[in-house]
Amino acid sequence: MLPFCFEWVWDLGHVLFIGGLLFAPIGILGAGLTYCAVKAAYETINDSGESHH
Amino acid sequence: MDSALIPEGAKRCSFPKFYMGIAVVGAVVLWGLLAWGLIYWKGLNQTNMNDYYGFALWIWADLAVIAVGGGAFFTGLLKYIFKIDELKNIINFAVIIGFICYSSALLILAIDIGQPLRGWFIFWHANVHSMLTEVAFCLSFYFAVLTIEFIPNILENRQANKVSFFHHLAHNMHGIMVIFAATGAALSFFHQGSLGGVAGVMFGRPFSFREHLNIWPYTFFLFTWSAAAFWPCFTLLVTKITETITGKKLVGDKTVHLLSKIAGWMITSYIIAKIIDTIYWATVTAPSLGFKWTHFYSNNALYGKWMLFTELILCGVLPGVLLIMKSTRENSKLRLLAIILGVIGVCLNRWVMVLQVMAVPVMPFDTWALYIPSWQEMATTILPVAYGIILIALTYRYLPVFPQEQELNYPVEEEAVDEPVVAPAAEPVAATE
Amino acid sequence: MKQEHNKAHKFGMVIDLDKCTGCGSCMVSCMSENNVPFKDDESDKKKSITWMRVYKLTNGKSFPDTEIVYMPRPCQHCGGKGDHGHSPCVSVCPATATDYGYDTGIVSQIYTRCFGCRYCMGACPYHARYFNWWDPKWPEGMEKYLSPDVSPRMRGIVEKCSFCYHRYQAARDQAYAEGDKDNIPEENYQTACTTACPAGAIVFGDLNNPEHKVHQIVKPDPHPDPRNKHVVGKSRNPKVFRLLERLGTNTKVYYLSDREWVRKQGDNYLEGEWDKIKNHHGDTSHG
Amino acid sequence: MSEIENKAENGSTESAGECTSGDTKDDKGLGLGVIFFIVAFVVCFLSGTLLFPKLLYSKKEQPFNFDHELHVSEAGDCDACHSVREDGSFTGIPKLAVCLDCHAEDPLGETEDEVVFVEEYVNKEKEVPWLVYARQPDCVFFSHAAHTTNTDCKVCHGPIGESNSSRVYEENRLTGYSRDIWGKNIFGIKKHSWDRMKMDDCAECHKKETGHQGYCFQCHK
Amino acid sequence: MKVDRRSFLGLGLGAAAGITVSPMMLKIMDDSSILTQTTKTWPWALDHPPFDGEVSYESSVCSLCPGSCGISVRKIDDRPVKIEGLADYPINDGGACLHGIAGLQYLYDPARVKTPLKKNGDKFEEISWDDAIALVAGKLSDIRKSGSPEKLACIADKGQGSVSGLFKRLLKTFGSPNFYTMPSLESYLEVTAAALHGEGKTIGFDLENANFVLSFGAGIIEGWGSPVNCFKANASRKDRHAKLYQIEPRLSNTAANADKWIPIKPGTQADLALGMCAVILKNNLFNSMATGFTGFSKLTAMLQKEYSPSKTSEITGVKAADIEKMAISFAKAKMPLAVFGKGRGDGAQSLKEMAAVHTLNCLVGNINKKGGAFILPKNDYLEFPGESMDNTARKGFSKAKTGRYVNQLVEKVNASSKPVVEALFVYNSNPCYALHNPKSVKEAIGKIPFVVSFSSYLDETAMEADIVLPSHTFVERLEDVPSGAGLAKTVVGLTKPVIEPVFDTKNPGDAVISIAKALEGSIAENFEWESYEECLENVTSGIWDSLSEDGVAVISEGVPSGFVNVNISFIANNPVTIQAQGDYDLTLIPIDNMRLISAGTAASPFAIKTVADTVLKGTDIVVEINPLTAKGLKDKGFATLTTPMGTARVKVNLNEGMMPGVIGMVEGLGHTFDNKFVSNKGVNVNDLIGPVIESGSGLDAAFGIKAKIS
Repeated sequence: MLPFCFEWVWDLGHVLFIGGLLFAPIGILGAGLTYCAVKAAYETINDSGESHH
Repeated sequence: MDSALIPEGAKRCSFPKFYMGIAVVGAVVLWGLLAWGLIYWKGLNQTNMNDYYGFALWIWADLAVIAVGGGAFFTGLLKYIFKIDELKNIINFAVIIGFICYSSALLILAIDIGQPLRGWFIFWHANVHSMLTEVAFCLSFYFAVLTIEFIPNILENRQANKVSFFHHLAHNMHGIMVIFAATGAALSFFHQGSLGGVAGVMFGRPFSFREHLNIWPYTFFLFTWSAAAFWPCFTLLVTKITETITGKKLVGDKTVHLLSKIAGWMITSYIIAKIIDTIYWATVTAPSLGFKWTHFYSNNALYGKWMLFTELILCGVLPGVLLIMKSTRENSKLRLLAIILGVIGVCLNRWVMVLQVMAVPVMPFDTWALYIPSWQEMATTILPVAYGIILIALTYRYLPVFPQEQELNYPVEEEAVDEPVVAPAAEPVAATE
Repeated sequence: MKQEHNKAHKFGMVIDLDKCTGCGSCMVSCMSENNVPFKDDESDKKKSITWMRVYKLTNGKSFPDTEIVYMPRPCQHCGGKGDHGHSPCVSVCPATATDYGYDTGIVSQIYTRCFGCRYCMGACPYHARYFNWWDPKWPEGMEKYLSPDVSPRMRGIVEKCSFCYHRYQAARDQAYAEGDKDNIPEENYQTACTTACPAGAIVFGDLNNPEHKVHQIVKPDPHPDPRNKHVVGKSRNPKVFRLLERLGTNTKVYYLSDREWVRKQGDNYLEGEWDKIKNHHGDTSHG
Repeated sequence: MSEIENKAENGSTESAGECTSGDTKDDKGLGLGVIFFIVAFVVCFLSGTLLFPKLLYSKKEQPFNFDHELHVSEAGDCDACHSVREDGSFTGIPKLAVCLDCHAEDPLGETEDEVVFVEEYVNKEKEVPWLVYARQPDCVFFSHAAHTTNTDCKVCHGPIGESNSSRVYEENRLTGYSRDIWGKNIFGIKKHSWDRMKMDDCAECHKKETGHQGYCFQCHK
Repeated sequence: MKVDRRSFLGLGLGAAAGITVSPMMLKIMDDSSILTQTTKTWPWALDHPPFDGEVSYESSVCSLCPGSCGISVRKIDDRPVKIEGLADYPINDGGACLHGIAGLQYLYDPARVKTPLKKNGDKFEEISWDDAIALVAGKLSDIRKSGSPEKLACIADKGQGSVSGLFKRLLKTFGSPNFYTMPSLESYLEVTAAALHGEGKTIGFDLENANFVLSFGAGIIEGWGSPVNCFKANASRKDRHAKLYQIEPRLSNTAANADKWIPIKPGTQADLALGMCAVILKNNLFNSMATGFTGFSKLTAMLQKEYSPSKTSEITGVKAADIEKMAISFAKAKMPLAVFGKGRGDGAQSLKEMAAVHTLNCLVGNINKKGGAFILPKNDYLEFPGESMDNTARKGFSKAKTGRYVNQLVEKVNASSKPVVEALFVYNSNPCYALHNPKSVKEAIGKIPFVVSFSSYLDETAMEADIVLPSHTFVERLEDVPSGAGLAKTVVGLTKPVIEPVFDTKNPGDAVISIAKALEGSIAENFEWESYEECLENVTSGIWDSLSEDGVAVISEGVPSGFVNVNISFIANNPVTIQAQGDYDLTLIPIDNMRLISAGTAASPFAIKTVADTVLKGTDIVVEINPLTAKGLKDKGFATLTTPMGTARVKVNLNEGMMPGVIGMVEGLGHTFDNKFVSNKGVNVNDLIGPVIESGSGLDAAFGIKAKIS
């Protein structure tokens, strides 16, 4: 359900509903996951640099 | 043989014995898959559904499975946001049950719709006014949250933990699990409610129609509330079953009592709200549409007043009271009774809100329609249950699901563990039950 | 934003139950016009697709005072509460496969969008929506009699009466060709059941247009009914009633009968309620 | 972190050595993985974007070449052959009878396409199986009567009137519909209005002209 | 470079990422859902959408039943797609019944005979038209040579129309008087008119104007007479303030729509009519002209003695006061009209009943008056050239017919050991299904050595035939269709072919002409026409121009003039009233359901689809029975129905509209030919009811049969 879809109407219902229930969760989950993955990758690389802490 | 995978220090049954069990349950899964294939090949005429019963066993299974499995959001909420740390012993298992329930809900929905290849239309051409769109959105994203909550547990497997990237990933995910839990809670609150809204919004069906608060019918809030209320019962029930099968004590009594207490208060508050709602509906909403409330419970073979009584009193007030009073809550026999009644209560409520809605005649000259599921419907409903059992068995065997498993079943030998966690001597006695 | 709201049509129907003979011409004409399929055994009426279905009602009395009446029931094309276009089915469809046409008042059903979740079938109290449980098949050669104006459906989707919308499309085409696209004479757009009814029991037209017969018979009351604010367009003709009006569905199919027991079958009433309101017809009536 | 996890971590050191904890080796292994990743990514992405459309759309030739430009100069504008009947319905691709108004047993011009036309179809009274570039899906109702009064044919059909050779007809192997509907560019980027004629394109123009995208049954049947 | 597990992982991930980011995934997802939107999704669905084209309308006439309504066929290029009523057609003016509307389904009926068939053993094999005609002609000429041409018989649906005319002409010039028509309302009207007004007449009912219609079981809105004409007459009843009283044991659709339903014991309608005549005579309400009827005084004496109101109410179960009130209001009405012919009016009717009801019309003097009964001459618009017969033909033709009606023919054939009938033509009728006790009819037809069926479908009778010469369906043929069946006006319509014949079938007229030509000699001389079209134009020359231009010719419309003499001596002799056969306690009566066809053609798949599940449930027929009579039987439960003719397993529908002591079973089900949408559903009610020959008229007048249910 993206803004260039046929059904999309720029009204409160759409913005709240689609924004709140589609884009917000995807955003949060996506950001959270990428953050973990990047941090983990970063740590793995540093890890192999030093010995086990 | 697969001992390398079994968590450190945990005793599991032998490999062949385990996979014998899996094979048996696997046969049920195959039977379900056969039914599924038949339905996709020949079409929905394989079921006993008809134009009166567009929603039937599958939608009830959907709603019931999500009601009993959806409480994981509530646990996450309590543990991560309200910091009730005692729940950490059950959070892993809750997430696994939630994951199984949501995956089976999506599986059933995939079988239930007439044109599976067009399923993505619900996202692409979404109708914002429809409750089912809300369900689809939040269901899928909360399933994503559950998967995210499940991944760290998987990565704690002995072999997986060896790969440092996984180890770090699990560690980091634990770190920000609060955010995921919060999103999950929000999403789950919405879609549990919208499942209730599915029935409450239908102003063409006086049996399930309820007055609205803004755009949400009261069943919206009742469904969320009942999901959170009856979820602990289901989790405790499944834990009890797992404990009896594995013969080990997996969750400390402290956690069990805490969960039962939460369930007790939630059930009682829910059932009071539900009774008020039912009374308002029976005295105001239905009569305004021309129906005496007895119309919905008379002259048909199945839906009588006994069903209302069972749902509200026998499986509502009784378990609530049993779980509130400390004495009955602590007694494991009564607690088990209350738990079972609770689970039956929520399943009955979902059955009534899906199938009785379709059965009740609305046009004066219409008649009651009754329905019996076909074997294909039953097979595809049991399929997720069997797949759930397999998943629980596998996670129990290979993943460190129960933190208290060590200290509950293998009383202290290594001195290395120095926390004064060991409960008084009475503890192990309870463990060996 | 509604398209040319002032010129919006509101197509509706009034069916005279005292003229209806229960002969079934409307059912067959509808099936033949709209490429509705048929199966070997159509006697399970809960799995039999008939967009127009004729119900047989009785006054419940025993021999010899029994009376029966036939009630043809097409899709009611509900306008929803307050007639704002949120019909029971349109408001629940998750993929906007069914929508309310504000320009005609007709509830559309798009067979290529519907993915068969069947929620709308549950929401409709009139059972006017049918599901393709089977794949439609025609005996060898018979597919040659299919009309190109209505796309044949495939299994797994819901279908319903469209007030023969393809005939409205043809009527507009003709109006365009004749240069005056906005005035479509009453007889240019009539549904298949109306034209087939041998007893002339079905009258179809634009409820918003005072010259149309349906408006003259029904005399719809534009103001909301004082007793139930959701109800709009209640008929001011004492002999005319609507199915399940109290639910606020605001249907566009009106029924007409001289017999009181037939009118009483149109809706649900508590004890003694019927006698109180049976003479109440729109706010101008004395009821 | 739960105790079990601590246990698992310490336990890893003395477990059997067969699992290669790669991290202690040199870090080239990781780089190699990344290279493979990029190579595979590029290859698959390009095949998806360039190779796939070729596979998806089959190319077909018209029964014989048709010179629009010549016919426009000879017979007159579009509605000489593609006309709206008086009941508002649209004739679409003309039937053989319309061609026979001018053509007869012996060809008028000297192109060998016309010879094919005359021998294969005129003499055998067989309808020409034209492949219709602009054929909309079965569920679509399009009223030419409503559009020909206010829209130029070029807007939707493009400059076919000026073409003197029939271009290749590309048909989607999966759906059986013409590529002109779903658009030349796989990403759906449109240079001219006639590059694509999907629902969104109709909606766009309706929104501009009538202020509303149109209700479902306006274009569906 | 060491390729290890990690690089494979990278490769896999890269490929997956590359594919997902490329438009392929989305495109395939989009296209696969579009594939589900096309009609060629599954091999068993349509392989192409219905083609668009130019819309055109062609008008024609439907000849599925005697109603002969005008129809307008909507065509796309040359494909007929929809049939509806023809506006301004003199008979139905725009409406059409469900069978006519579903007419196109007969065109592609799975049971259609595609080419001429020849029976060998018990299987049919295909043969060409020429061989078939030669074979038939060969057989016929042997019969003629054997010196007894009268052994050729023909059963047709009606005696009117050019095709029946050709059949009659062939039989006459061949030398056989044995031309029979199936029992239909048209034949019953002619028999009644003959009994009361002399030969060559028929009766029409001016329902559109009558303001007090007294129907003795006639299903006015259930297919009686010309169905759509009756629907329209009934629809305008309310505006004309006309009354309709329905007298029958069951609350039929007509009774439900009537102003008053008078339940009556089955089979006693005649007694009620005579009871009412007695009241009219006693109260001196009869028309002055009535005294001049022959047999009037005999009738008055008989009625006083036999049919006093109390005696009649005891026989019929209708209260005496009601009989009197009804008779008086009937006599006093401005335009009273009594109608007869139970149900659809075909099937079995008793002459006593029809004559008694028509006597009511005569007594109140509403004959040849507006809103009354019109005594019309038989519809003789056809001008066949004179037949030139050789002496065998003249000798054979002069002999007496083997029996007056079809059921007598069947009895005679079954009774005699040596073949009374050598060859039989069956045209547009299905005696093995539509007559009572089809088992004996099949037996009789089995005895006839050579049977030729002209049916378009392989129905019950065609399956017994030796040769099947398939004819066009009504949408493929050119034919004149004369109106009849009680219509107040006489109209001739023209059925026009709206589509090229779908299979290798012929117009039955052409088949008869080619048989006659193949017989050469004196017979061929009478069939000079090249084709049936030429014959049609020739024999309907008087009205051909209006027929061909506007597709219809109205022969006579308004009130017929002229004196009509009435002879009520038949009824005055008080013939015996038919009793139901058997001695069980309940009575089984057939029900004429508008949504089914009882005349032998099967209903179309669409029509069967509209039949309620309280009439047909799966393959089980559901009988109507009053809850009081069905003590112990469960609604929708199974039961066994036994009559002297046989037993049947049925389902029960407890129906308050059925008179206690009576069981109702619908006509038109229980077909056995090869069409899975229509056949092998329910039971043929004729199997359970045996013929009861009425002594006075020789008609099969069995209104039902005694039965028990358990």
